Amino acid sequence: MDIEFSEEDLAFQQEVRSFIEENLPKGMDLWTKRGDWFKALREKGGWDVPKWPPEFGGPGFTPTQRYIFDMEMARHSTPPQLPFGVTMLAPILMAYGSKEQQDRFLPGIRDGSVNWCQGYSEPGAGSDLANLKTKAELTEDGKHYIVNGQKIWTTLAHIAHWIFCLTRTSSAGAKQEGITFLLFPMDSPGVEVRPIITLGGSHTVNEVYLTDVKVPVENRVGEEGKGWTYAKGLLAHERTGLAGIQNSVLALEKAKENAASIKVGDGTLLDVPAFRNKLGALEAELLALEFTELRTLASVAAGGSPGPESSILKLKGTEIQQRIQELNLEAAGVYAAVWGNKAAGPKFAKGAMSAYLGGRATTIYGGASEVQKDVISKNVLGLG
Amino acid sequence: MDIEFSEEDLAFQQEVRSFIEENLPKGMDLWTKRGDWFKALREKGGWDVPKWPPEFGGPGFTPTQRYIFDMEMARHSTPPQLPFGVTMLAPILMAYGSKEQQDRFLPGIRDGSVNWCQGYSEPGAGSDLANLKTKAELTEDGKHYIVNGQKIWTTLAHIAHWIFCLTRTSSAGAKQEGITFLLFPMDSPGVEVRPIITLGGSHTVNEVYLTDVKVPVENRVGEEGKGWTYAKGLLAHERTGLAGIQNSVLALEKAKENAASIKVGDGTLLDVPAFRNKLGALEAELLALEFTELRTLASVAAGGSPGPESSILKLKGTEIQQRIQELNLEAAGVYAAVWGNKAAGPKFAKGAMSAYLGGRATTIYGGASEVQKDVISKNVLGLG
Amino acid sequence: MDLSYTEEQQMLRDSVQKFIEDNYDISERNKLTATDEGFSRDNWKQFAELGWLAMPFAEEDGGLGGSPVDTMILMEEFGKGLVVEPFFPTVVLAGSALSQFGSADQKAEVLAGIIDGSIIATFAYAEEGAHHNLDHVATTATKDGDFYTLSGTKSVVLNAASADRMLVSARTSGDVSDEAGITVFLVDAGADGISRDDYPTVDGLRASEVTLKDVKVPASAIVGKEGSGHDVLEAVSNRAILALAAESVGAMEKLYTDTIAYTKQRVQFDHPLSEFQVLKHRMTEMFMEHSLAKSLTMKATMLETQGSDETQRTIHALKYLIGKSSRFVGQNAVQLHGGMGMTEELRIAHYFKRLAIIDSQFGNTDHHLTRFVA
Amino acid sequence: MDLSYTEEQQMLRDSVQKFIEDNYDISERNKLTATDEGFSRDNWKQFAELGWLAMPFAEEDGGLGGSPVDTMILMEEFGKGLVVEPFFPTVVLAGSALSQFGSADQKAEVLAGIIDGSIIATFAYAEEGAHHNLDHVATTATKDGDFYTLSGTKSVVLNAASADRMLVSARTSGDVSDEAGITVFLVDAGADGISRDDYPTVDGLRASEVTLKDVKVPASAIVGKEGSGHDVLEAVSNRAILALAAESVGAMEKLYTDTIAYTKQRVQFDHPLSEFQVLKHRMTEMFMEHSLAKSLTMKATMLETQGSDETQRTIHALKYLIGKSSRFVGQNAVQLHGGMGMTEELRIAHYFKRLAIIDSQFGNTDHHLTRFVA
Repeated sequence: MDIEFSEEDLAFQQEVRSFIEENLPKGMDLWTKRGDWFKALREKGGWDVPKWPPEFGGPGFTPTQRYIFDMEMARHSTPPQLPFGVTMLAPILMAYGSKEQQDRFLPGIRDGSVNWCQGYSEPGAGSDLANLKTKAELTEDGKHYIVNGQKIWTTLAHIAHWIFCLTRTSSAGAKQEGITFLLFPMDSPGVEVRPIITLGGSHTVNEVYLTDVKVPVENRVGEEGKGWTYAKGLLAHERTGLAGIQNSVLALEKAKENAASIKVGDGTLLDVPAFRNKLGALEAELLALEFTELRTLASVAAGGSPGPESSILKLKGTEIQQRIQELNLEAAGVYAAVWGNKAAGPKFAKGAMSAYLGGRATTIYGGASEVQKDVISKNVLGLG
Repeated sequence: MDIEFSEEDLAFQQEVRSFIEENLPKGMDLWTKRGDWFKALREKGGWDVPKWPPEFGGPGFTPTQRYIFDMEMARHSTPPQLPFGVTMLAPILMAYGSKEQQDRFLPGIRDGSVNWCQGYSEPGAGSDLANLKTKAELTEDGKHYIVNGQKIWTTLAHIAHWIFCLTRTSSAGAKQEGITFLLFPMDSPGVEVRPIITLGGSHTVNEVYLTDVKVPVENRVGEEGKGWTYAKGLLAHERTGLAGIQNSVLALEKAKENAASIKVGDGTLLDVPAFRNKLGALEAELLALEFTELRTLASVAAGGSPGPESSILKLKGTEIQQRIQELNLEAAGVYAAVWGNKAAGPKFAKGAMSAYLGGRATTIYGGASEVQKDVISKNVLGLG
Repeated sequence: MDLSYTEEQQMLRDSVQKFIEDNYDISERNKLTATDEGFSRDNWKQFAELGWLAMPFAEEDGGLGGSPVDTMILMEEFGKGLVVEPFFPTVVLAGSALSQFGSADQKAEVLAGIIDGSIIATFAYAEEGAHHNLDHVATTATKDGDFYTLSGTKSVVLNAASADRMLVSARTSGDVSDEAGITVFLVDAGADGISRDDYPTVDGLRASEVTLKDVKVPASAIVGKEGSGHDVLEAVSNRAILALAAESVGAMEKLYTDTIAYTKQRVQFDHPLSEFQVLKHRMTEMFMEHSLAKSLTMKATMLETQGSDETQRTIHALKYLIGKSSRFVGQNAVQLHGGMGMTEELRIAHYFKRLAIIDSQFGNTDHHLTRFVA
Repeated sequence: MDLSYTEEQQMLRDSVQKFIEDNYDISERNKLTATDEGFSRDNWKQFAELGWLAMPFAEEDGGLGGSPVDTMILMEEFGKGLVVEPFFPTVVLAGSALSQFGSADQKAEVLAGIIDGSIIATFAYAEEGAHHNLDHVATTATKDGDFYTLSGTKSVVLNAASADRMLVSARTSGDVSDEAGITVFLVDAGADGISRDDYPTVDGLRASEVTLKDVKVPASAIVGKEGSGHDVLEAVSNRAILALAAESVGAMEKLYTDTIAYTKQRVQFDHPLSEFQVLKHRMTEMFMEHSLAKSLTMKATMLETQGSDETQRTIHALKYLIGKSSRFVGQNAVQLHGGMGMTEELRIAHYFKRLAIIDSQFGNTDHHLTRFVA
């Protein structure tokens, strides 16, 4: 048992750091030259798709390397990719898609030329996703599905070119059966996107109405009726991604800086015991959670399963994100109220409220915390 | 709306204070002259049984008077009575007992010459009390019940003279039906008491084995099969009593004194922000809970029901008791460990651990907190 | 001791409830918050006609001689209705200061205008670098004969764009966070040298950064005595906290009852959410938090009315407790509404945001807990 | 980075598990705690034979050259088994001090005796008025030629009645809570001038108040250097916390798994308790608390092994976190066992008490949280 990185791993860490140092655009260039960054990552040997296996152009990182890679990327606040294509759809296509589908869709996913959105949740199917009602019926000639129904909470549907969508092709059997995984363009006739304005007035999620949308059968991924199985694997992916532990480590450091910039009495907010102790309690848990992620990783690296500890990552990770957001909100003081395009008070204040409001979603989307606990108690603890 | 006591109430408060001043035995006399105290209370006009109605010799306090009375008694740490007879059985006898039963049992309850214990819980009937199995069968001549079964968690059964006991006389219908309320002496043939040693080695609760115990029918309270209805009313009584809010107010003051006696650095434990803020958070909640009790009381005084707020008193009251116990335990430091007859370190240290251990029972007995929440969500919030 | 409302108080409550039923639902409110001023002048006229703007003021000042209990009743109902009219800055902040510390002239002119609805007023107390310390006042007031010249910047001044008058805390002597040497001035909102940067607040209300540059006011503009502004700020802050607590209690009641209603009709896994034990218990805890918060609000309000020695401590405890329960109730209401709790369509999100802002005003939970245990 | 146990470490764990399976169940433990010494000398002999008492010490000192990771493995299993033998005071407290700071003579004599099982030792560090501050030392050591005279009272000295040797912190200079001026002495437990007041502790172990009255020891009894006792205390405290954390992790594992097992068979309201969603989620939270506590214990132990700069901070975080999770897991295990959790019959109550005591030793949650954020 040894917490130190091997010499190879340390060398790899150095390589990642040097790469970032040399290639990450600085200052405002980060916004205008994002393309250069992703190009450099790609040319480095598939670093633009760190989780993809080598046969699909990924770098073939070991689990430890991936941990180091993620950590360094988080530490240097490199620009993130939209996750829907690269992280969520691509693994499904690799595992269950046809060779044709892989050749057709993976390049656009990888180079970011095609934006995807995820058509899962429906008004009656939130936490209980398998309850979905959107119908896909095969035409008589067997060449198309005709899709009717409504999706909701569809993130970035208004800028997506394509959607991957769960549809019901049969209502016989258990509700997990008879679900089919379809892909279609968002500009197909019969697709209508209506914005949902969420807490704080932002437009990220949408309702998507589907009326007689015609989808060629070759756009079905895998077998008809097996969509639930494919999606479940993908949900697990999504949950790991949502834990965002390395980002929380950074965010906590930033929260400390924010608090240290707020004068209170002769010192700063960071010296106020009530605040400081909350921060400490949070940091102790985050240290523990960070190491729990390492244990999960080590378990996988040793050729095993991620272990029961992995199940707590999303649950605790999102809770910690929210608590960091609360601390920033508190540090913002009266300036928490300022909205619209205006900023007043300390620089971080305005972002603090947006983050706090938007952050409430992290314990709801991607499997609400209550559902996660149901799942852990059943699958990990064997409670009926 | 007015928080001040009326002049009459203030005069009554003064009367109670003067009475205590004049009659409460001081110092060690409190232990040897308890009898005098209760006698004086009785002679004052039924103050020994403050909750009893005037027709049974109680003082006929208004709700505000009873609040003032309870508060002053708590503030002066007057010796408590065992609750089983005076508080728990007596109201049942008054409401459902025959004139003969009232004449026979109430005097012994009142003067403390007869100790009672409560035969409710069974190994299979804890939180789910209605599930009880102890059987009472009528003899052929209809003159006696023959009781067989086992009770558990019977507080002070080993010093009780009599027991009031829930027994099953029929298993037809819902399990709440067919339960009969019986009284019998603990020295009846077939009654066997076995001690249960609880957390910290104390002997307060017992198992009571009942084998062919013969109980005359005239010892049945009310109708056969109606025992559950009678007991439920009594349980509500028990729950209110368990909140102990006035005692917590005192206990919190004592906890502050304890902490102030522990030197830390240049100050005391009371100056350590982590401790002090916990104490403050607790005190704020206790202030709110104390006033919630007053609201309940005001509601009753105004001729109404206790109101939905009353349901939270036991739940929050016991939680607060436990948190005060934790603070004392923390203040005891390393001396929390000292056990047996020895005492070391600050005076309060030894009592602190016993109280903490014993205190775990308060959220279990008399309706576990989880069951209380089930009840509130159903009865108060109307949740299915 | 009598914890029930008087007949007059019941009538007051009924009248607010009726007003809200008739005039406020969430779409109506959304329309109001989208207007320039962020509230309705017509509603404001009705407030005056119904006597609400006169409620807490002494009869000799033209008021109805009500007590903080009446303000509590109003604010609790305003909290339920998510009312956006500037009752809080005008009546609670400026009104409390003037009625308790104002000169006869100030009362005759400004308090009378507040009461009849013709004057909207506010209090400019916050400054950058103060973080909840009302005594941190960098704005200066320099004496020059019978006049004072005010300079400095005030933050998050509620409804400043609509206000006719503005109370301003400024420093006439002492160091930046001394208790002594603060003076409160009554300033014309349109006076020369005042400029504003207006913005909406996240809860749909309005506020401004207000800059004073050599604003000249006569000595008669002083509210109370020169240098004793601390007392004014403390008194106003206490009334403000009581009012915000009552508003929070109203908002929390709606949050937990709306959540109960929603979970009863929302079906997941073939059962209404209201049948899941974890959610039932969560809602029970929300109910309990609301009950306790309401109890302490009542207690503190009655202590203030009575002028008890315990008032100040209890108000610290109250603001702490309100912040804690609001956070619990608000966050869980959103959580139990799932995605729907995140939308601007339901009231839930609006109560949630309002409660978050209330915690940030007049000292947050940590600030008051620290003072409560001091 | 490699978080798996080596083959040797797996064998160590298996050997402790087997020992506990063969020798320890709750009734066996209850018999041991009822004896005079409160533990079994036979078991102790086996500990020596199995090499456990030699595990963490350097090979040149006669040990097995293990690391804190090995101690972690032993203590975690001891925690599961509720082991009562004085491994903690002898090997972890006295052993760490001697192996890190002891002279060659001290090692040759005492460490060797600890390793072969012939010497039981302990550390007398606590004093009244210290409240978790190890540097608060009122016990005096006055130099007189080549000798020192020790006087003072030490509290809650673990297994003092069974100990052959005792390490004692005493003040050779400075004020009562100065960091400098503390010296640690190795004292014969039966030396003239030592008197004891023995008692059981609430977790079934043994301790004493130990009074030293003019106890004369040679200069060679100093462990480390005169006046540098603070370093010894700090080093011992860190090892102590790591060991107690591992023991807690073991105890918590049993608490949550026992609770799962109990709720599966306990039927109330016609269902096993394990089917109630609130209890399922509670047990999930217990499991999570255990997982996190275990993670941080592993991390801190490896940092200590590696001698990292982060060690001290991580150990403060650890003791805080262990205290917090132990309380949650312990209290809920009792709560979910209902009345049965209150009885001495089941293991639950014993784990619960042990965890409560662990929080009180070497600084409680507040103490370490305060230091962690300092």
